[in-house]
Amino acid sequence: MTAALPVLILMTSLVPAIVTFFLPQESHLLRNALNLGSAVLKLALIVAMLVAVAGGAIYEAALPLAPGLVLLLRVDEIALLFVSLSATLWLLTTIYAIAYFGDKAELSRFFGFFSLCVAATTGLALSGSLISFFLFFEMLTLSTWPLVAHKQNRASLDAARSYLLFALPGSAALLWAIIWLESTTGPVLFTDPPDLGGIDPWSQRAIFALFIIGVGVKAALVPLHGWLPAAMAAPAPVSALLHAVAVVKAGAFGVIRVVYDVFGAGTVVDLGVGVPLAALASLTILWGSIRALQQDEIKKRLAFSTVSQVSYIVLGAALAGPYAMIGGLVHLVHQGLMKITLFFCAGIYDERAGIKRIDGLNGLGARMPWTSTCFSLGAMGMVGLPPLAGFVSKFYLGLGGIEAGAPWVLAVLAASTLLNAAYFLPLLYRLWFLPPAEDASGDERAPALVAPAVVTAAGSLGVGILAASAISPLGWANLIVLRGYAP
Amino acid sequence: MTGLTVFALTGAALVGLGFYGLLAARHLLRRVVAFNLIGSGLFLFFGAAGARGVGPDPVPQALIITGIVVALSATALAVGLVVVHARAAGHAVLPEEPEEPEEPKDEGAT
Amino acid sequence: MNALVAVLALPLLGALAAVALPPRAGVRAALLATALTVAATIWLLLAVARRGVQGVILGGWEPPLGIGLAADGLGAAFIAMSAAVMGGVALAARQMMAPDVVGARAAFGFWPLMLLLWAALNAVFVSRDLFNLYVGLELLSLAAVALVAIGGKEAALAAAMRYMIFALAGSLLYLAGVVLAYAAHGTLDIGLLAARDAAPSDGLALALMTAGLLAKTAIFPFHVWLPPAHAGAPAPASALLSGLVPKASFLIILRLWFEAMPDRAGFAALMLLAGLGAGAVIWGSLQAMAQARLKMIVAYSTVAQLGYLLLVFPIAGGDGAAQPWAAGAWTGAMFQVLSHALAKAAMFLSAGLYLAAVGSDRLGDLRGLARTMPMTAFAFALAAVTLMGLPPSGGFTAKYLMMTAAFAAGQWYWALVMALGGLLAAAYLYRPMAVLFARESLIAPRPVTRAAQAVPLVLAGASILLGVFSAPPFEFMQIGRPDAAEEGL
Amino acid sequence: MSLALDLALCALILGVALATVAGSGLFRAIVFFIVYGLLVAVGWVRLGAIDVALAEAAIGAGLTGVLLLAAHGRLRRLGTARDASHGAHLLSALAGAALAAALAWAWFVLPLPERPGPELAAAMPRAGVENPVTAVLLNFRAWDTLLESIVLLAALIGLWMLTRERDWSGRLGLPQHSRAGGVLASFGRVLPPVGLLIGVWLVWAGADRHGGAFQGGTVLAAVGLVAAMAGLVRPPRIGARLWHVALMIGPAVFVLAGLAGAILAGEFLTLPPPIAKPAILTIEIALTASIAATLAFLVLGPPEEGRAP
Repeated sequence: MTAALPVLILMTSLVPAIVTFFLPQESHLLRNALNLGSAVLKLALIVAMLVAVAGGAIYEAALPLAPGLVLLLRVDEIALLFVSLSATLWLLTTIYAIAYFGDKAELSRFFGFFSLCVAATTGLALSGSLISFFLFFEMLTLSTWPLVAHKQNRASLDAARSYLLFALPGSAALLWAIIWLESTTGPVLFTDPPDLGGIDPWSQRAIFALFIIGVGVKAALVPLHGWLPAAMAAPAPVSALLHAVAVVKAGAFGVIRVVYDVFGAGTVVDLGVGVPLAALASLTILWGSIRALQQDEIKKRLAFSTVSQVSYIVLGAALAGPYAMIGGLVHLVHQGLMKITLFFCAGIYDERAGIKRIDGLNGLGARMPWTSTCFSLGAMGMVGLPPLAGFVSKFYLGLGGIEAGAPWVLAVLAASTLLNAAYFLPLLYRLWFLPPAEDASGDERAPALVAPAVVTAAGSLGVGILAASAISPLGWANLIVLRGYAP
Repeated sequence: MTGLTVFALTGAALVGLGFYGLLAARHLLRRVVAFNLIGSGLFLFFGAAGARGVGPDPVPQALIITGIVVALSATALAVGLVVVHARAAGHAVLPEEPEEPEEPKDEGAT
Repeated sequence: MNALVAVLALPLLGALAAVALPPRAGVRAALLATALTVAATIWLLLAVARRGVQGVILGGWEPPLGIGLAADGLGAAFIAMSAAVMGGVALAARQMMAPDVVGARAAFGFWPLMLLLWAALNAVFVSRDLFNLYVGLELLSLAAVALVAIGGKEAALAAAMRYMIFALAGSLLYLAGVVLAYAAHGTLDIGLLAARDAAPSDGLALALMTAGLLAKTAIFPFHVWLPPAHAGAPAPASALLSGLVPKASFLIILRLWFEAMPDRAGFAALMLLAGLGAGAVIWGSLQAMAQARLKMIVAYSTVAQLGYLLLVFPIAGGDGAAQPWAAGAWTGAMFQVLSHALAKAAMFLSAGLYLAAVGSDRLGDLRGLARTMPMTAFAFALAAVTLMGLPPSGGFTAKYLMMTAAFAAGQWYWALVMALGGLLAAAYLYRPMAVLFARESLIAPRPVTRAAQAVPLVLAGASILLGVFSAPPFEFMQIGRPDAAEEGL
Repeated sequence: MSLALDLALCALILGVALATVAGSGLFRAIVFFIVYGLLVAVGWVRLGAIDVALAEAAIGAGLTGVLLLAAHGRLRRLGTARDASHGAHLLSALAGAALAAALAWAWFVLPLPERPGPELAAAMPRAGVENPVTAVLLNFRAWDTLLESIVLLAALIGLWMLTRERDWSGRLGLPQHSRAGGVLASFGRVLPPVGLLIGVWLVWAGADRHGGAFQGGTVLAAVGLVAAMAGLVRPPRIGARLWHVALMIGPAVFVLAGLAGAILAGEFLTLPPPIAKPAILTIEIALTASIAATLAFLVLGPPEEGRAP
């Protein structure tokens, strides 16, 4: 069972993906049942595993490909954190997507690639070796492309091209880094950082930089972030997937793996590459916020907000200290919950009221109270108002900055909070305090669309309020750091 | 200088001459002729090499006969191609640059 | 009687039957021969896997008098590759090469030529005799040229003519080397040659043979004949020509440099070969980007993909053969051969289906076909994944093994070429993908059956599975390798 | 004396070859090429290789020459070719000279290797034939010869693929306009019986003295061609099945005999000594028939109904 469970978890999204491709467009019921059923099954399996891993169990499954090429699935605490996040959000996004698309065209293709994306994310979360991570990372790249291009209009195709234009060179950089590293050290497993003694420090720095470029594209680090705002051309469930469940998260997760499991936090500090990375992350945080401020479209503003927020995770990893690490890890979850709430809501505004731009939000709070409440919770969380989720992350990141001897982090956090407030609060003001437009319409009689948003909004409230409990993401992050991620 | 050397060097010269013809000639039939010159020069060289030492070696002779038949087969197909190509194109010369198949008037090629 | 003889005799007999029988019966005989040869190939694979190298001493006459054949892991893997591609092509050709589609002439010629091509490939893959390889190569070249000419149009004839000239020149250069080898060593057997003392003329012999084979393999800068020829042939023929034919002459280069005369290979020569390969990767990719027709893109991609193969020489050849990374690099190149064959056949067959559906393979005419022919688009996409070298495809395994070995050998620049080649492949394959995926469809396509669409999908899927299950083929190809390393890098 | 003779012969060969490559006029080049082939055949006699001499004269000079002449006739009305630039000529000349020099150099450094002489001597008694060249061709290296006969067939199928679709059902070659009572006709009446005899004898004698299936087949093909030109027989259509059987019977018998050897004697293409001679003869007869038909069809070319000769 210890070998089978991770494989089984992977299969719960891989098998439905393949089956879905061959389902005729008309068989809605079968397709929906398949996707929802496997999402629930997956979540159940993960919960079972969570309990076991909390008790100290280790799950491992290996498939040797060629010499040096081993597909290794290994479940550790950090893998579980990511995989449980993505599985939970996958279930919610599936419900949302089924309601969102109704009976539009090409749904078998959509849900096929959607499941494939989640399979890839699961795989890279559970990867126990560098090359497995790369394998699933690339699978994610490829299966995302048809989703971004799903509408098949010019804007979507351009967005999809721009995505590959960033992602593929990123992959090349990542592969280059892996091969450069492994040609000296042999296959790198995440159980303990490899011995880098055979590589001179400057080469090590170059490899680190290549790694960061490789995963940084997906994490949308400035200046590799250009594809993410462009990808807003995709339908709302895809945005949720990109921003919260899979893609940028995979990038951020990759940064954590590179810092803590490939190089080791100590080496990162010794090489002096942590501070530049933290600086880059800070730049991304500020730049993303400033750009978000300039957007008039809701989804564009949210996209730049993601650019900014994901770099909190990178910042946490780069500072390479226990508190910062906790902050980064916990933000992986918090940002996911909050951002998916916002995208769900943006999709509902678009779908039910035809509103894409910020000035259309005026007075919508009264007309669409559930959606607007969820949106407000998500936004306030992003700003970092206690006791919402974002506050917890920022608090730990701040502590981490001080601990790592980088008090300037506090300034970055403060500036970012101000900017966050500046680009989110006007939206809330419009929602609740401005009179609606004359010809305003729209309702929220779509429970399957609204319910996922309510759940995630409640979640982002809950993880903040209950942060002190052991089963909260913060508790789990603490456990991870205690179990061996403390440098 | 022995007789064998004379034949071997003749063979070498024929190969060179044929190679020159194959590269320099524009008329396709001339190229086919040049190809045959190279072949027979090569065989002459081979035959001379095989006749060294004690008595002639039958193995090169057999190989050469095989080679001659193979060369004839290639020549027959090549000649047929020259004829149909020339008939279609109006001249027995290949263009300098390969053209795009099926839609030769197109601009997309190289 | 053994499996090796069967994979040689069955396609030959099938071809002869296809010539002798009336048209309908001829096609049936050809299909039967195809099925039997595929079965014999599986038999051979099992035999090699269980009992090691399968050899035949033809007529019972030992070399140097007679000719020896041997199916080592490498040869058997190549035979399996041709069986996979031939099987798929035969299924596709039942419709694509039917008399009411291509006319009585092409419908008659395709089957015997396909089977003769198959026999020639298998003969080359197992022959241990340099002159026998020459005869096999000639059979291969003539059948291949004829398959190009089957297209019938003026441009196809010009392409066939150009192909013929390169093939002729290549044959003669190769033959010149063979003559020198026999004149100096009195044997043509690869194993016996390796055991003889080096002669001063060996360098020249090796150079001549290699030059001739490079021309036949369409290695840059001898590649000019390939794109028009492969694009001008009917799609099933293109699949064979691009996927399989260049691999035969490449295999001979490999046998010469790694088995017959490994100690005569100077490092400079090895680097020159790899330099040509690098040139092919870059130039072929750039040319592919500039093409407006799907088949031309796919054909130029062959030029580029063949270039990777030559990068193996400085990494694993010469003195490198004894190094721990040699097995990885060498096997990586073989993975490239196999996965390229499957992917390229899938791509050409897909192109053929599009051609059948809309009557054109101009990119502009293919808009929106992913919607009407999703299986074909998916097959093309999977094949593209392999050619780009993205995981988990066979192309990725190939690149990973070769790049790791290149780094280990201190020749990181070849790894750079491979990485760059992958990106360029993504660039030239993106255009057709995006066009297929576009929404608006300009031409109402004729219907294409699902069965016909399944063939390229299966081939492309196989090229992916080759990467997912790469351990067994890796082990298999080490069977009978002169200095097989137990552990790769 | 003999060296002087060789030198003179080789000088002549080179001179004619030069005229073939560099001379003006395609027709003249082809005629020179035929002369060249005959001179090379004489050279083979000087080298003591009678079988090769026969093959070179019959195939290298004869059939190749006829092929080239026929092609020249069909191309006559087309425009003449532009010539290559001087730079291209110079480069080509350099490449040719380099290749010739390399081979010449190789001649002087070639070691005299141990050759399969002892093995050959030991094997000849079991070979079934007296002529060692025939033994190599049809027994020791029978696989080469089998493939070679298939190469011929592949060339023919390839040539037929060059037919225009509308001509596919027509008779092979250009339409015939034989003139009854002409010289060719009477020549054509006398020659076939003689040629037939020569061809059969060449096959028969090949076993022990000189000749063989390829030389004999060539003569038979020539007989058929002359008969066709004289209007005695009409070339068949591509669809004529019986001729297809003639094309494949040689290789088919060869493969089947090889398989029989594999089953009976253990290895593919084994000819057990007691039946080696009859087996070789059977194969040779079938091969000769196929070779004769294939060569004749190769010279006739694909059907061309719609065009006057």
